[in-house]
Amino acid sequence: METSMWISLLATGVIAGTPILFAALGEILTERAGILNLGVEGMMLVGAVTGFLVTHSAQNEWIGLAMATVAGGLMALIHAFLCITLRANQVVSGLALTIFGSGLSGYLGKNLIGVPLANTFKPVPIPGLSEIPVIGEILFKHDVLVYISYALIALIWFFLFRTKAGLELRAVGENPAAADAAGINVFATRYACVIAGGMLAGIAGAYLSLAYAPSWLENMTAGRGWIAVALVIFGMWNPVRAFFGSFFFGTIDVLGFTMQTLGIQIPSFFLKMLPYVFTIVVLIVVTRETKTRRVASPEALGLSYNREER
Amino acid sequence: MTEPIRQLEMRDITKRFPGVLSNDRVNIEVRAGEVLALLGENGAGKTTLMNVLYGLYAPEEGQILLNGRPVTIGSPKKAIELGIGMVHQHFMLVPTLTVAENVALGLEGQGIFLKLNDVSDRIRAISAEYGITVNPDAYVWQLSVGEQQRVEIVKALFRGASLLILDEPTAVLTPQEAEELVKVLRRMAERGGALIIISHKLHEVMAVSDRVTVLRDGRVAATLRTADTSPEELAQQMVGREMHVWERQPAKAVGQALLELRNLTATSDKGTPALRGVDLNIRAGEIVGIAGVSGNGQKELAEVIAGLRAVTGGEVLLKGRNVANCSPREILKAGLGYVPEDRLHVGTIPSFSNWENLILKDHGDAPYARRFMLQGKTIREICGRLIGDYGVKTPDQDTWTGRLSGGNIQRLILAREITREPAVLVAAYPTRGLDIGATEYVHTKLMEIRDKGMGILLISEDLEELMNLSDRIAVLYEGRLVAVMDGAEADENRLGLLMAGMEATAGLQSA
Amino acid sequence: MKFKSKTLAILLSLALVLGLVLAGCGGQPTASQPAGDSKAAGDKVKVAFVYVGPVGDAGWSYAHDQARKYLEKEVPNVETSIVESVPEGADAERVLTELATKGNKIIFATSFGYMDYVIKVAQKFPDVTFLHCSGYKTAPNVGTYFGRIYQARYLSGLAAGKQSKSNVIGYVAAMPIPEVIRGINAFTLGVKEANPSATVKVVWTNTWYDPAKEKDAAKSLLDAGADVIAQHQDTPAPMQAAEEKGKFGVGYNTDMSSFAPKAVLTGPVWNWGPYYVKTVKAVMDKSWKSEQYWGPMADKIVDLAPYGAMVSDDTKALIAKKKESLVKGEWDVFNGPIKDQSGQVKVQEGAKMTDKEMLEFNWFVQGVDGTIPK
Amino acid sequence: MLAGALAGALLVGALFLVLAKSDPLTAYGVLFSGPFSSQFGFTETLVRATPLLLVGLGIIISFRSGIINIGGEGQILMGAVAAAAVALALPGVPALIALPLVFLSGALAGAFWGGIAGWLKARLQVNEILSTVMLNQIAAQIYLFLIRGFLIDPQEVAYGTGVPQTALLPDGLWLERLIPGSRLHTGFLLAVALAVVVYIFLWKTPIGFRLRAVGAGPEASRYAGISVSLYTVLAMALAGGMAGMAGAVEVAGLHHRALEDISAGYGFSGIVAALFGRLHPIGAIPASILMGALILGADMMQRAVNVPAAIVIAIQGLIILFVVSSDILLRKPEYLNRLKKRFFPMKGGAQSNG
Repeated sequence: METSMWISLLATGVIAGTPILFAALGEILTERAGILNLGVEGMMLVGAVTGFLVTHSAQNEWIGLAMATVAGGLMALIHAFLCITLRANQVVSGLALTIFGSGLSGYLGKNLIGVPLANTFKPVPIPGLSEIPVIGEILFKHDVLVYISYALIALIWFFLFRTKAGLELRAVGENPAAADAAGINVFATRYACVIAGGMLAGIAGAYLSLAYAPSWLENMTAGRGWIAVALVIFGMWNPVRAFFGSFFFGTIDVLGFTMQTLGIQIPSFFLKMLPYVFTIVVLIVVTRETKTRRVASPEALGLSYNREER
Repeated sequence: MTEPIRQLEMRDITKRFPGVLSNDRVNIEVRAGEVLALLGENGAGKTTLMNVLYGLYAPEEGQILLNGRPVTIGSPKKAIELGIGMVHQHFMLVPTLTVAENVALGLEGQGIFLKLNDVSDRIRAISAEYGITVNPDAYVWQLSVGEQQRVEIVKALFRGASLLILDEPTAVLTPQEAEELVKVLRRMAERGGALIIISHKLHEVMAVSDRVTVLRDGRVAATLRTADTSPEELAQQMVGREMHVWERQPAKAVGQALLELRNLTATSDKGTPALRGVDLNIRAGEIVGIAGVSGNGQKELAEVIAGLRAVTGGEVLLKGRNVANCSPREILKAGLGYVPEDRLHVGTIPSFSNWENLILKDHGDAPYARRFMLQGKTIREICGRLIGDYGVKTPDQDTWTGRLSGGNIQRLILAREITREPAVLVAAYPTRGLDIGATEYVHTKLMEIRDKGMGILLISEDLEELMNLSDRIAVLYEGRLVAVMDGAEADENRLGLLMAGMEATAGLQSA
Repeated sequence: MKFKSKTLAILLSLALVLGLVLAGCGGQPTASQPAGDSKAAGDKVKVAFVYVGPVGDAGWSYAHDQARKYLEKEVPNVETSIVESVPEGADAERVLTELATKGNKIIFATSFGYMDYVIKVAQKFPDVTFLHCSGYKTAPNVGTYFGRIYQARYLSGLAAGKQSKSNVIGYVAAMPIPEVIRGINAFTLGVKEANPSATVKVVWTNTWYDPAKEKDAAKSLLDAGADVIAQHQDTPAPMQAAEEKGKFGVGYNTDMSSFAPKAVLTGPVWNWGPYYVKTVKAVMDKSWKSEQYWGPMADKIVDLAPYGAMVSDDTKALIAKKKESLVKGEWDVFNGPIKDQSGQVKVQEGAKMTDKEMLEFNWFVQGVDGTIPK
Repeated sequence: MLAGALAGALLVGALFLVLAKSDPLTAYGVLFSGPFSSQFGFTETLVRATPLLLVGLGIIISFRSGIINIGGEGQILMGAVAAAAVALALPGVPALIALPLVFLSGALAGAFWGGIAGWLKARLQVNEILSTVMLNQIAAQIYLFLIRGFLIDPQEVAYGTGVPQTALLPDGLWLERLIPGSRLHTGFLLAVALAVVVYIFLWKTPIGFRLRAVGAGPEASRYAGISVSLYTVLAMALAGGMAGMAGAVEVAGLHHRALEDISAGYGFSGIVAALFGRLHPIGAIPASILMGALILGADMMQRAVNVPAAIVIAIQGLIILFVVSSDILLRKPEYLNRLKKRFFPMKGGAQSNG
């Protein structure tokens, strides 16, 4: 009984970590290209409502997911246009998008509240893998989107560190002037990354409304966008580390409840701020490492680039 | 691969920036197998012109003809496709990536995956062919400036550049390294490459180029065959008037030691030893020059004296008081003046007005401030006088300092530093990048305050400047003073050898 | 980031204009005057509702808004308006004042945190009737109202107790406050009545409103052996968790069966409509008097959601029996004897808890497996 | 340009309104005339402008000192809870003594919270944008913990309602109402006075000079003998102090207690107000009034035409988006032409590729 509870805790941790993982993977792409997107929360909300709306009317969760992706991408396009073309303040633009997204999603979802959904993503154990003791239980008895997130981790890691486009993307985030001089289209690269990041945020939102707790409720993301931003730092801009981070954050989320069923009371405020405290600690560590090992936040993060104004 | 560049012509290029006409109907031409020097003072429009050619700037008017056909170069990417490579003055490298990754950046074709091993192999091949040594696996942030420049050249060659633009390539090199570079460039020209070199150094232009185009105030002043001209003629074209011939004026009365460095040690940003036991005295009324290739401890030396960098050992005695590891504020109060290397961003705050920059150091003291308040009226009066006295050309006191030319910024800094009447003035590269007029002014001013009894530590990479001004010259090599000699006895050849570490044990004297 | 004098000039002139506007209207005492624009509303009585959350929360505010629609349908001469997402703070004062000035005759403030502001604003508008949900302060023109949802919770506990095989019933609870504790206790008493060997395991989420968290909490309870999940939360997520594991659930607020048809047995629901109709009519014919209304099941203000298909007739009969005696007022949930978790008798045989005691609940009855965080 | 931004936002917003079957003209009529057409509206506008201005002043100090402080939310909460705690701990102490202590404790708590981010940046070079985001979340938890725990109103416990809020402050500590019957309190005057003080501080005193110097040129400041790390911490502490003051003023002037959601997003909208005011303390006064009017007007619009609250939030977001995007055009009008050329290359085709 004891072990099965722990396994179940970890399995739930994976699920709880999945929405923030999707959003964080998107934010990793965005920040690696040098753009800070604090509008993740808003993009997730718009993704969540779009996913729900479309799934409900099309009676197909995949179409819903696709449209959520597009919606997240469109939100990100606004951010891209503002921050890259208009060189607006990235922080303010992101915050404004969060506000806009929460309003827009509430408006779009007006008539969806209390509406049940027939088509949702349901757990599909992977044959073979799910029979591995412990690991199979924890990792391979979830819905398809969780498996997609696994694939994305590998894909994005490979893309960032093993392809030319990934190298270019990192260069754009580190030193846009150098990338520009090397013939890389800084603007196009940044646009692509911001939009891709928004699309992933859209999926993250759709995960909440189509798989996690299939329903639509205003502000259902409940601050997960901010956790995703924290997770990117926690994962030091690396998709693989982000996975472990999301697993860790997700498990902390659930841990409090499991503890309660065991009769152990941990003040919830303490658990809730734990991820952020950890993130600050990681931020400190990362920053210290910067000095010696040069692994850290992209150098040009948050700065707009303008060729003729150097 | 596109056809190699046989001949390139820029016709009637005009480029404006807000308030400045940077290029005014400029024409240049370069052919395969030759080196064209683009000579001109700072602000003459050389770099702008080359940025237009490299697709970084869009010209308002004009045309670029490649092998006789007009082409549009809208981006560096297009420039690279056409076979144009550029080595910028500020290197366009990503420090967190390796040499091979930097070279691979922006490469066209060959699939979507990184094949860094192939890239490394080709880098080695190119290094061997042109005699340029680089290690493909090193991270760029680990490399010296000279090595980074070589990476830039390899990068351009890797992309099949048949026309290479180099922006002030020798600015950061030792005479020996510079000579080596000249050889590499000549070799490239012999192999059919076309080269354009931006420079304001006459001897470099004479040594390397086949033809010279002189720019002045954004216009072409002359285009000449190098063989048919002389440094004097070029200088005249460049400045537009006769040059003043400098004469050495030895120190009149040297007094007691004002600044004494005793067995001084410090580390660099990377944590490696940067100063390894420096002993040096600077006495009242003399200029002591520090020669050396940049990166041998000059920056650290200046910063340690100014209190901007921790002293790990030894003493810094300013007027007899040990100020090692004191705060910059204590040190400047104790009587140190400092003309920093980066005059725009360290010497001044570009977005501050002139008067704000003039009171940057003493704004908290009388007469600028009284009882927690700045004294606007007094400040205006004093600053107005300083701007007049030092001939700073500026619309008014409220103009942003960042909008002034380099020479005027330097005048502003000198005005501030000299007015403070420090005992010792550290001047790091005080004339780097300045035009001839401004350089002359700085030199005159330095001599003037020396004669008033100030002690001056002059750090420079310009050997001519050092030999003309210094009463004594010390050579810094790998954090040690390998020689201290009388200014009058110094000669360029010996200094060059010392700077390259060739004579490390020779002529070591106590200061 | 350089400051531009031109922009300053624009902004300053803007401020000047604002200042003039202020000066211009300084003389008109518009605020303190109950505006006489009732003619705009024709003969209709304007009724306003202030909600703490968005109408779309599928929970508290949603239930109130359903009732508002019911009111509009039932009483023809009424025109309603709503203000949603009004924070429980000084803003509420402003919103209430504005609603009163706009000619609303009856204002329902549907959240506890509005209490002090309702009292304050009511003093300034004696002609307007204010009704405050769940509070305890009244005034001549302020009444309070609430429902004895614990009665419905008790009945839902019967269904849960009957259904459970593992004898562990999970309860996803929002905040450790007396209202929630009262609900847990009532529910547990129901469970024990139907199934004396069952216990109710409680997990606190510290949120009213986070589907994912609520679902996680429910999952942890299911992992701990629960086979029925009850909730004091605003979203149907705990029900969905039960459904996914093939277990059962007891919803809350509204009928949640559409979200988890195979899981939801029933659930305590709010039904404010009849109360709103009754109150508005009373105000309109001037028979209304200020009171502290805590409506029992008999008034239909609280009820049970329709049963799911899996609920046995046996269970239904048991519930019907208990409900009947509740409605008739023969007994109430917290009639003695009641023991606390330690087994100590807190309510003696024959005694019954007073309303005040119920409102201050800070202990669990026997059968609850959980602690109240301090 | 500012007007253009506003118009753009409203145009897009009108689309939503039409889709929600509301008349955009009526709606906007209320949005703009609402806050100014009555004494009620105008005083309410100023009520909202007060915390915006205070937070904005803090933002100005930090931005001018080169620090992007988005930790206003957390700093407000810390200030509010400290102010409430001190006020409640001093029953019977005359307001003349207690009130300054309340403000001081609010400001100090905010300063402490802001100072953490400043210290992290100065000593450990930790990016302040990221650290302040985290600190906001942590502050929110601490705040809730306190007003749900130690500081909860005993009445809430007694009546069992458990709403997370502190007890009401003693009447003596309530800020005076400026206009009887309105909610406008003396906190507004305090905020305006502080704006003038901040202006004098930043531009007329050596310490302000140093703060600005550190912001505009950290290297040059270091070399000029200014301790960059000290002034970085100071700037963040002052910024946090201002936000904490906003929290204290909200407590003493408006709510008379600390309650949930007291920050009401002012930590973020204060940034917009500061940018609106071109990062100038005096400019921030009209800017925060404008922002206050927008927030209030949007709210009134909700009631007047019965549009969902969500649309109003969306329009607020749009307005900020448009204002931010016009920022660069305000700073560099010529950029518009360059953009035009980029998107509509007319002739010459000198720059086809981006």
